[in-house]
Amino acid sequence: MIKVEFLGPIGKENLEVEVSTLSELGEILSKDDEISEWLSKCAIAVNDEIVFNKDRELQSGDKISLLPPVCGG
Amino acid sequence: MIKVEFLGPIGKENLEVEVSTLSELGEILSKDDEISEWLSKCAIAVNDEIVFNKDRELQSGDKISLLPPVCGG
Amino acid sequence: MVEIFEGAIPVEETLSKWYKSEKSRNYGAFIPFVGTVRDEDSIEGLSFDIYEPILLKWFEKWQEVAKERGAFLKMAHSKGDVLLHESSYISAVFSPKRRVALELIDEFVEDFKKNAPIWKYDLKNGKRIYAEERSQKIAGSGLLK
Amino acid sequence: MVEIFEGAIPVEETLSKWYKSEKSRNYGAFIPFVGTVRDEDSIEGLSFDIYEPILLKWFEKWQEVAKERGAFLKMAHSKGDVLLHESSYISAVFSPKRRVALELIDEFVEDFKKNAPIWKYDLKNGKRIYAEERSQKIAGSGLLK
Repeated sequence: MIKVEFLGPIGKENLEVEVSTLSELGEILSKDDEISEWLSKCAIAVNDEIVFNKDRELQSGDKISLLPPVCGG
Repeated sequence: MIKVEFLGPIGKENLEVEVSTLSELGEILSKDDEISEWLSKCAIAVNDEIVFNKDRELQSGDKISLLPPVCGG
Repeated sequence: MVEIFEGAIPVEETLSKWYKSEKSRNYGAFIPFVGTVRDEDSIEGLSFDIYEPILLKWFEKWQEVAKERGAFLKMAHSKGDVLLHESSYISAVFSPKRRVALELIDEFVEDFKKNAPIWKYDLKNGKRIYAEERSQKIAGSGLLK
Repeated sequence: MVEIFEGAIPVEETLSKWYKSEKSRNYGAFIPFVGTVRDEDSIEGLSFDIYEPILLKWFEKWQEVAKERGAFLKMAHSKGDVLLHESSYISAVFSPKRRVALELIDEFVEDFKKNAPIWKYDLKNGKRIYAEERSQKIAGSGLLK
Protein backbone atom coordinates (compact mmCIF):
# COMPACT_ATOMS: atom_id res chain seq x y z
CA MET A 1 0.00 0.00 0.00
CA ILE A 2 1.28 3.46 -0.99
CA LYS A 3 0.26 6.55 0.97
CA VAL A 4 -0.37 9.74 -1.02
CA GLU A 5 -0.50 13.15 0.65
CA PHE A 6 -1.59 16.46 -0.86
CA LEU A 7 0.33 19.41 0.55
CA GLY A 8 -0.50 23.08 1.04
CA PRO A 9 -3.52 24.46 -0.79
CA ILE A 10 -4.64 21.22 -2.50
CA GLY A 11 -6.80 20.54 0.52
CA LYS A 12 -7.55 16.87 -0.04
CA GLU A 13 -7.34 14.03 2.47
CA ASN A 14 -4.55 11.47 2.18
CA LEU A 15 -5.13 8.48 -0.09
CA GLU A 16 -3.93 4.91 0.12
CA VAL A 17 -3.50 3.15 -3.23
CA GLU A 18 -2.00 -0.04 -4.68
CA VAL A 19 0.42 0.98 -7.46
CA SER A 20 3.95 -0.09 -8.36
CA THR A 21 5.21 2.96 -10.29
CA LEU A 22 4.65 6.71 -10.30
CA SER A 23 3.19 6.42 -13.82
CA GLU A 24 0.42 4.23 -12.50
CA LEU A 25 -0.25 6.68 -9.71
CA GLY A 26 -0.43 9.49 -12.29
CA GLU A 27 -3.08 7.57 -14.23
CA ILE A 28 -5.20 7.12 -11.13
CA LEU A 29 -4.89 10.74 -10.00
CA SER A 30 -5.65 12.12 -13.48
CA LYS A 31 -9.10 10.52 -13.21
CA ASP A 32 -9.84 12.43 -10.00
CA ASP A 33 -11.40 15.77 -10.96
CA GLU A 34 -10.25 17.44 -7.73
CA ILE A 35 -6.62 16.49 -8.38
CA SER A 36 -6.12 16.33 -12.14
CA GLU A 37 -5.80 20.10 -12.53
CA TRP A 38 -2.96 20.12 -9.96
CA LEU A 39 -0.83 17.46 -11.66
CA SER A 40 0.87 19.77 -14.16
CA LYS A 41 1.82 22.19 -11.36
CA CYS A 42 3.01 19.79 -8.68
CA ALA A 43 6.43 18.38 -7.87
CA ILE A 44 6.46 14.84 -6.50
CA ALA A 45 8.35 13.55 -3.48
CA VAL A 46 8.86 9.89 -2.58
CA ASN A 47 9.62 9.49 1.12
CA ASP A 48 10.34 13.22 1.34
CA GLU A 49 12.84 13.29 -1.57
CA ILE A 50 11.76 15.14 -4.69
CA VAL A 51 11.97 12.83 -7.69
CA PHE A 52 12.38 13.43 -11.41
CA ASN A 53 11.79 9.97 -12.91
CA LYS A 54 8.21 8.85 -13.58
CA ASP A 55 9.20 5.21 -14.05
CA ARG A 56 10.49 4.94 -10.55
CA GLU A 57 9.28 1.79 -8.84
CA LEU A 58 7.43 2.07 -5.56
CA GLN A 59 7.42 -0.25 -2.59
CA SER A 60 4.71 -0.91 -0.08
CA GLY A 61 4.95 1.68 2.69
CA ASP A 62 6.30 4.45 0.44
CA LYS A 63 4.90 7.91 1.01
CA ILE A 64 4.21 10.09 -2.04
CA SER A 65 3.72 13.86 -1.59
CA LEU A 66 2.33 16.33 -4.13
CA LEU A 67 3.91 19.79 -3.76
CA PRO A 68 2.03 22.61 -5.48
CA PRO A 69 3.71 25.96 -6.42
CA VAL A 70 5.47 27.55 -3.45
CA CYS A 71 5.95 31.06 -2.15
CA GLY A 72 7.85 31.31 1.12
CA GLY A 73 9.09 34.50 2.71
CA MET B 1 45.77 81.34 1.97
CA ILE B 2 44.93 77.69 1.33
CA LYS B 3 44.69 75.22 4.20
CA VAL B 4 46.02 71.68 3.55
CA GLU B 5 45.10 68.75 5.78
CA PHE B 6 46.59 65.25 5.79
CA LEU B 7 44.07 62.59 6.72
CA GLY B 8 44.33 59.20 8.38
CA PRO B 9 47.76 57.61 8.59
CA ILE B 10 49.77 60.42 6.98
CA GLY B 11 50.23 61.90 10.42
CA LYS B 12 51.34 65.38 9.46
CA GLU B 13 50.16 68.70 10.86
CA ASN B 14 48.00 70.97 8.67
CA LEU B 15 49.80 73.39 6.37
CA GLU B 16 48.86 76.84 5.13
CA VAL B 17 50.19 77.75 1.68
CA GLU B 18 49.78 80.43 -0.99
CA VAL B 19 48.93 78.69 -4.27
CA SER B 20 46.35 79.30 -6.98
CA THR B 21 46.02 75.82 -8.53
CA LEU B 22 46.27 72.21 -7.43
CA SER B 23 49.27 71.77 -9.75
CA GLU B 24 51.19 74.38 -7.79
CA LEU B 25 50.28 72.67 -4.55
CA GLY B 26 51.52 69.37 -6.01
CA GLU B 27 54.89 70.95 -6.78
CA ILE B 28 55.28 72.21 -3.24
CA LEU B 29 54.22 68.92 -1.63
CA SER B 30 56.50 66.85 -3.88
CA LYS B 31 59.48 68.66 -2.35
CA ASP B 32 58.45 67.56 1.17
CA ASP B 33 60.08 64.19 1.86
CA GLU B 34 57.44 63.25 4.41
CA ILE B 35 54.64 63.81 1.88
CA SER B 36 56.01 63.08 -1.57
CA GLU B 37 55.69 59.31 -1.21
CA TRP B 38 51.98 59.71 -0.39
CA LEU B 39 51.10 61.78 -3.48
CA SER B 40 50.68 58.87 -5.89
CA LYS B 41 48.36 57.11 -3.43
CA CYS B 42 46.18 59.99 -2.29
CA ALA B 43 42.88 61.33 -3.58
CA ILE B 44 42.38 65.07 -3.24
CA ALA B 45 39.35 66.91 -1.90
CA VAL B 46 38.69 70.63 -2.21
CA ASN B 47 36.28 71.82 0.46
CA ASP B 48 35.30 68.19 1.15
CA GLU B 49 34.53 67.32 -2.49
CA ILE B 50 36.87 64.87 -4.20
CA VAL B 51 38.27 66.44 -7.37
CA PHE B 52 39.68 64.97 -10.56
CA ASN B 53 41.13 68.03 -12.33
CA LYS B 54 44.61 69.16 -11.43
CA ASP B 55 44.23 72.53 -13.14
CA ARG B 56 41.41 73.52 -10.86
CA GLU B 57 41.81 77.04 -9.55
CA LEU B 58 41.85 77.64 -5.83
CA GLN B 59 40.55 80.56 -3.83
CA SER B 60 41.76 81.94 -0.55
CA GLY B 61 40.04 80.04 2.26
CA ASP B 62 39.79 76.78 0.32
CA LYS B 63 40.55 73.62 2.28
CA ILE B 64 42.49 70.83 0.55
CA SER B 65 42.47 67.31 2.00
CA LEU B 66 44.75 64.42 1.09
CA LEU B 67 42.99 61.04 1.44
CA PRO B 68 45.29 58.00 1.53
CA PRO B 69 44.08 54.45 0.69
CA VAL B 70 41.02 53.46 2.71
CA CYS B 71 39.76 50.32 4.38
CA GLY B 72 36.51 50.71 6.27
CA GLY B 73 34.46 47.91 7.75
CA MET C 1 18.91 24.80 11.91
CA VAL C 2 15.46 25.98 10.90
CA GLU C 3 13.32 27.68 13.53
CA ILE C 4 9.58 27.52 12.89
CA PHE C 5 7.33 30.00 14.71
CA GLU C 6 3.57 29.87 15.13
CA GLY C 7 2.66 33.35 13.84
CA ALA C 8 5.09 36.26 13.58
CA ILE C 9 8.82 35.87 14.23
CA PRO C 10 10.19 37.82 17.24
CA VAL C 11 12.76 39.57 15.02
CA GLU C 12 14.74 41.53 17.59
CA GLU C 13 15.17 38.53 19.89
CA THR C 14 16.06 36.23 17.00
CA LEU C 15 18.68 38.56 15.52
CA SER C 16 20.18 39.12 18.98
CA LYS C 17 20.28 35.41 19.72
CA TRP C 18 21.91 34.57 16.39
CA TYR C 19 24.45 37.39 16.64
CA LYS C 20 25.41 36.38 20.19
CA SER C 21 25.65 32.67 19.37
CA GLU C 22 28.17 33.24 16.53
CA LYS C 23 29.94 36.36 17.76
CA SER C 24 33.06 34.58 19.04
CA ARG C 25 33.32 32.05 16.20
CA ASN C 26 35.45 34.33 14.02
CA TYR C 27 32.97 35.03 11.24
CA GLY C 28 33.76 38.51 9.93
CA ALA C 29 30.46 39.03 8.12
CA PHE C 30 26.89 38.45 9.30
CA ILE C 31 24.07 39.19 6.85
CA PRO C 32 20.46 38.54 7.86
CA PHE C 33 17.58 38.97 5.42
CA VAL C 34 14.32 39.91 7.19
CA GLY C 35 11.03 39.62 5.32
CA THR C 36 8.11 41.71 6.62
CA VAL C 37 4.46 41.59 5.54
CA ARG C 38 3.60 44.63 3.40
CA ASP C 39 0.31 46.44 3.50
CA GLU C 40 -0.87 45.98 -0.11
CA ASP C 41 -3.83 44.65 -2.11
CA SER C 42 -6.10 45.25 0.90
CA ILE C 43 -4.81 42.17 2.70
CA GLU C 44 -5.06 41.83 6.47
CA GLY C 45 -1.95 39.67 6.57
CA LEU C 46 -0.45 36.49 5.16
CA SER C 47 -0.68 32.90 6.28
CA PHE C 48 1.75 30.03 5.66
CA ASP C 49 1.79 26.25 5.45
CA ILE C 50 5.15 24.52 5.74
CA TYR C 51 6.08 20.95 4.94
CA GLU C 52 8.88 20.52 7.42
CA PRO C 53 10.50 17.22 6.35
CA ILE C 54 11.40 18.53 2.89
CA LEU C 55 12.18 22.04 4.18
CA LEU C 56 14.78 20.57 6.54
CA LYS C 57 16.37 18.50 3.77
CA TRP C 58 16.43 21.51 1.43
CA PHE C 59 18.05 23.57 4.19
CA GLU C 60 20.67 20.91 5.00
CA LYS C 61 21.73 20.84 1.34
CA TRP C 62 22.31 24.60 1.49
CA GLN C 63 24.14 24.23 4.78
CA GLU C 64 26.56 21.90 2.95
CA VAL C 65 27.04 24.47 0.19
CA ALA C 66 27.74 27.11 2.83
CA LYS C 67 30.17 24.85 4.68
CA GLU C 68 32.20 24.25 1.51
CA ARG C 69 32.65 28.01 1.31
CA GLY C 70 33.57 28.33 5.00
CA ALA C 71 30.19 29.88 5.82
CA PHE C 72 27.17 29.00 7.96
CA LEU C 73 23.41 29.54 7.54
CA LYS C 74 20.47 30.10 9.87
CA MET C 75 16.80 30.41 9.04
CA ALA C 76 13.49 31.13 10.73
CA HIS C 77 9.99 31.06 9.22
CA SER C 78 6.43 31.51 10.40
CA LYS C 79 3.57 29.11 9.99
CA GLY C 80 -0.04 30.21 10.37
CA ASP C 81 -1.05 33.85 10.30
CA VAL C 82 1.29 36.85 10.20
CA LEU C 83 -0.30 40.28 10.23
CA LEU C 84 0.69 43.49 8.43
CA HIS C 85 4.13 44.85 9.37
CA GLU C 86 5.01 41.66 11.23
CA SER C 87 7.85 39.48 9.95
CA SER C 88 7.49 35.95 8.61
CA TYR C 89 11.00 35.12 7.38
CA ILE C 90 14.62 35.57 8.39
CA SER C 91 17.57 33.88 6.85
CA ALA C 92 21.16 34.70 7.67
CA VAL C 93 24.66 33.92 6.55
CA PHE C 94 27.79 34.03 8.68
CA SER C 95 31.10 33.97 6.81
CA PRO C 96 34.74 34.85 7.36
CA LYS C 97 34.68 36.67 4.00
CA ARG C 98 32.54 39.55 2.80
CA ARG C 99 32.20 38.38 -0.85
CA VAL C 100 31.16 34.87 0.16
CA ALA C 101 28.52 36.29 2.50
CA LEU C 102 27.07 38.72 -0.05
CA GLU C 103 26.88 36.08 -2.79
CA LEU C 104 25.53 33.34 -0.56
CA ILE C 105 22.69 35.35 0.97
CA ASP C 106 21.53 36.25 -2.56
CA GLU C 107 21.68 32.68 -3.90
CA PHE C 108 20.13 31.23 -0.76
CA VAL C 109 17.19 33.66 -0.62
CA GLU C 110 16.47 33.25 -4.34
CA ASP C 111 16.51 29.45 -4.16
CA PHE C 112 14.37 29.64 -1.02
CA LYS C 113 11.70 31.52 -3.01
CA LYS C 114 11.84 28.93 -5.79
CA ASN C 115 12.10 25.64 -3.94
CA ALA C 116 11.36 25.78 -0.21
CA PRO C 117 8.10 23.85 0.46
CA ILE C 118 6.12 26.73 1.92
CA TRP C 119 2.72 27.90 0.74
CA LYS C 120 1.46 31.44 1.10
CA TYR C 121 -2.11 32.63 1.53
CA ASP C 122 -3.52 36.15 1.58
CA LEU C 123 -5.77 36.96 4.53
CA LYS C 124 -8.66 38.94 3.05
CA ASN C 125 -12.04 39.56 4.64
CA GLY C 126 -11.20 36.88 7.16
CA LYS C 127 -10.57 34.31 4.39
CA ARG C 128 -7.35 32.43 3.58
CA ILE C 129 -6.74 32.64 -0.19
CA TYR C 130 -3.86 30.70 -1.83
CA ALA C 131 -1.45 33.23 -3.43
CA GLU C 132 -1.21 31.15 -6.58
CA GLU C 133 -0.28 33.96 -8.95
CA ARG C 134 2.82 34.78 -6.81
CA SER C 135 3.80 31.14 -6.38
CA GLN C 136 6.41 29.25 -8.37
CA LYS C 137 6.51 25.65 -9.48
CA ILE C 138 9.23 23.67 -7.73
CA ALA C 139 11.95 22.16 -9.97
CA GLY C 140 10.57 18.88 -11.33
CA SER C 141 6.92 19.95 -11.30
CA GLY C 142 4.53 18.31 -13.77
CA LEU C 143 6.09 14.83 -13.45
CA LEU C 144 2.68 13.14 -13.16
CA LYS C 145 0.77 15.24 -15.70
CA MET D 1 21.97 58.83 8.58
CA VAL D 2 25.43 57.68 9.65
CA GLU D 3 25.92 56.73 13.30
CA ILE D 4 29.50 56.97 14.53
CA PHE D 5 30.43 55.11 17.72
CA GLU D 6 33.54 55.53 19.86
CA GLY D 7 34.75 51.91 19.99
CA ALA D 8 32.57 48.88 19.26
CA ILE D 9 29.02 49.19 17.91
CA PRO D 10 26.25 47.89 20.22
CA VAL D 11 24.98 45.54 17.51
CA GLU D 12 21.89 44.08 19.15
CA GLU D 13 20.57 47.50 20.21
CA THR D 14 21.35 49.03 16.82
CA LEU D 15 19.63 46.28 14.81
CA SER D 16 16.61 46.42 17.14
CA LYS D 17 16.39 50.19 16.89
CA TRP D 18 16.63 50.16 13.09
CA TYR D 19 14.13 47.32 12.71
CA LYS D 20 11.63 49.05 15.02
CA SER D 21 12.04 52.44 13.37
CA GLU D 22 11.18 51.11 9.88
CA LYS D 23 8.85 48.25 10.77
CA SER D 24 5.64 50.08 9.93
CA ARG D 25 6.94 51.88 6.83
CA ASN D 26 6.00 49.05 4.48
CA TYR D 27 9.46 47.90 3.49
CA GLY D 28 9.19 44.17 2.77
CA ALA D 29 12.92 43.46 2.97
CA PHE D 30 15.50 44.50 5.57
CA ILE D 31 19.10 43.39 5.04
CA PRO D 32 21.78 44.48 7.48
CA PHE D 33 25.45 43.67 6.93
CA VAL D 34 27.39 43.36 10.21
CA GLY D 35 31.20 43.40 10.16
CA THR D 36 32.97 41.84 13.15
CA VAL D 37 36.70 41.93 13.98
CA ARG D 38 38.30 38.54 13.28
CA ASP D 39 41.03 36.98 15.38
CA GLU D 40 43.82 36.69 12.79
CA ASP D 41 47.45 37.69 12.23
CA SER D 42 47.97 37.93 16.02
CA ILE D 43 46.13 41.26 16.23
CA GLU D 44 44.54 42.46 19.46
CA GLY D 45 41.91 44.39 17.53
CA LEU D 46 41.46 47.08 14.89
CA SER D 47 41.34 50.84 15.11
CA PHE D 48 39.71 53.33 12.77
CA ASP D 49 40.00 56.97 11.73
CA ILE D 50 37.02 58.51 9.95
CA TYR D 51 36.82 61.75 8.00
CA GLU D 52 33.21 62.56 8.65
CA PRO D 53 32.50 65.44 6.21
CA ILE D 54 33.33 63.33 3.15
CA LEU D 55 31.81 60.16 4.65
CA LEU D 56 28.50 61.97 5.07
CA LYS D 57 28.56 63.26 1.47
CA TRP D 58 29.47 59.80 0.16
CA PHE D 59 26.59 58.35 2.18
CA GLU D 60 24.08 60.94 0.98
CA LYS D 61 24.91 60.12 -2.64
CA TRP D 62 24.12 56.48 -1.94
CA GLN D 63 20.96 57.47 -0.12
CA GLU D 64 19.87 59.18 -3.37
CA VAL D 65 20.64 56.02 -5.36
CA ALA D 66 18.59 54.01 -2.87
CA LYS D 67 15.71 56.50 -3.00
CA GLU D 68 15.51 56.25 -6.80
CA ARG D 69 14.98 52.51 -6.34
CA GLY D 70 12.37 52.97 -3.59
CA ALA D 71 14.83 51.87 -0.91
CA PHE D 72 16.47 53.38 2.16
CA LEU D 73 19.92 52.98 3.76
CA LYS D 74 21.32 53.14 7.28
CA MET D 75 24.89 52.86 8.42
CA ALA D 76 26.93 52.74 11.62
CA HIS D 77 30.71 52.66 12.02
CA SER D 78 33.23 52.70 14.84
CA LYS D 79 36.06 55.11 15.35
CA GLY D 80 38.98 54.33 17.65
CA ASP D 81 39.68 50.84 18.93
CA VAL D 82 37.50 47.78 18.39
CA LEU D 83 38.67 44.54 19.97
CA LEU D 84 38.48 40.95 18.70
CA HIS D 85 34.94 39.63 18.11
CA GLU D 86 33.46 43.11 18.54
CA SER D 87 31.72 44.77 15.57
CA SER D 88 32.90 47.93 13.82
CA TYR D 89 30.49 48.25 10.90
CA ILE D 90 26.81 47.83 10.10
CA SER D 91 25.08 48.95 6.97
CA ALA D 92 21.50 48.13 6.13
CA VAL D 93 19.04 48.43 3.29
CA PHE D 94 15.27 48.62 3.60
CA SER D 95 13.30 48.05 0.41
CA PRO D 96 9.81 47.09 -0.70
CA LYS D 97 11.38 44.57 -3.10
CA ARG D 98 13.66 41.62 -2.42
CA ARG D 99 15.78 41.95 -5.60
CA VAL D 100 16.43 45.66 -5.04
CA ALA D 101 17.51 44.97 -1.45
CA LEU D 102 19.87 42.11 -2.36
CA GLU D 103 21.52 44.06 -5.17
CA LEU D 104 21.78 47.32 -3.27
CA ILE D 105 23.40 45.87 -0.13
CA ASP D 106 26.07 44.28 -2.35
CA GLU D 107 26.78 47.43 -4.36
CA PHE D 108 26.71 49.65 -1.29
CA VAL D 109 29.05 47.49 0.81
CA GLU D 110 31.52 47.09 -2.08
CA ASP D 111 31.62 50.81 -2.79
CA PHE D 112 31.96 51.46 0.92
CA LYS D 113 35.13 49.35 0.97
CA LYS D 114 36.51 51.23 -2.03
CA ASN D 115 35.58 54.81 -1.34
CA ALA D 116 34.41 55.58 2.20
CA PRO D 117 37.05 57.80 3.90
CA ILE D 118 37.89 55.44 6.76
CA TRP D 119 41.37 54.24 7.67
CA LYS D 120 42.08 50.95 9.38
CA TYR D 121 44.93 50.11 11.76
CA ASP D 122 45.93 46.78 13.28
CA LEU D 123 46.42 46.81 17.04
CA LYS D 124 49.53 44.72 17.62
CA ASN D 125 51.67 44.67 20.75
CA GLY D 126 49.87 47.79 21.87
CA LYS D 127 50.80 49.65 18.65
CA ARG D 128 48.50 51.08 15.99
CA ILE D 129 49.79 49.98 12.55
CA TYR D 130 48.20 51.31 9.31
CA ALA D 131 46.72 48.36 7.39
CA GLU D 132 48.17 49.66 4.13
CA GLU D 133 48.33 46.34 2.30
CA ARG D 134 44.55 45.83 2.80
CA SER D 135 43.68 49.41 1.87
CA GLN D 136 42.48 50.66 -1.51
CA LYS D 137 43.16 53.91 -3.31
CA ILE D 138 40.04 56.05 -3.60
CA ALA D 139 38.85 56.86 -7.16
CA GLY D 140 40.90 59.81 -8.39
CA SER D 141 44.01 59.01 -6.35
CA GLY D 142 47.38 60.18 -7.65
CA LEU D 143 46.09 63.54 -8.92
CA LEU D 144 49.03 65.46 -7.41
CA LYS D 145 51.79 62.95 -8.16
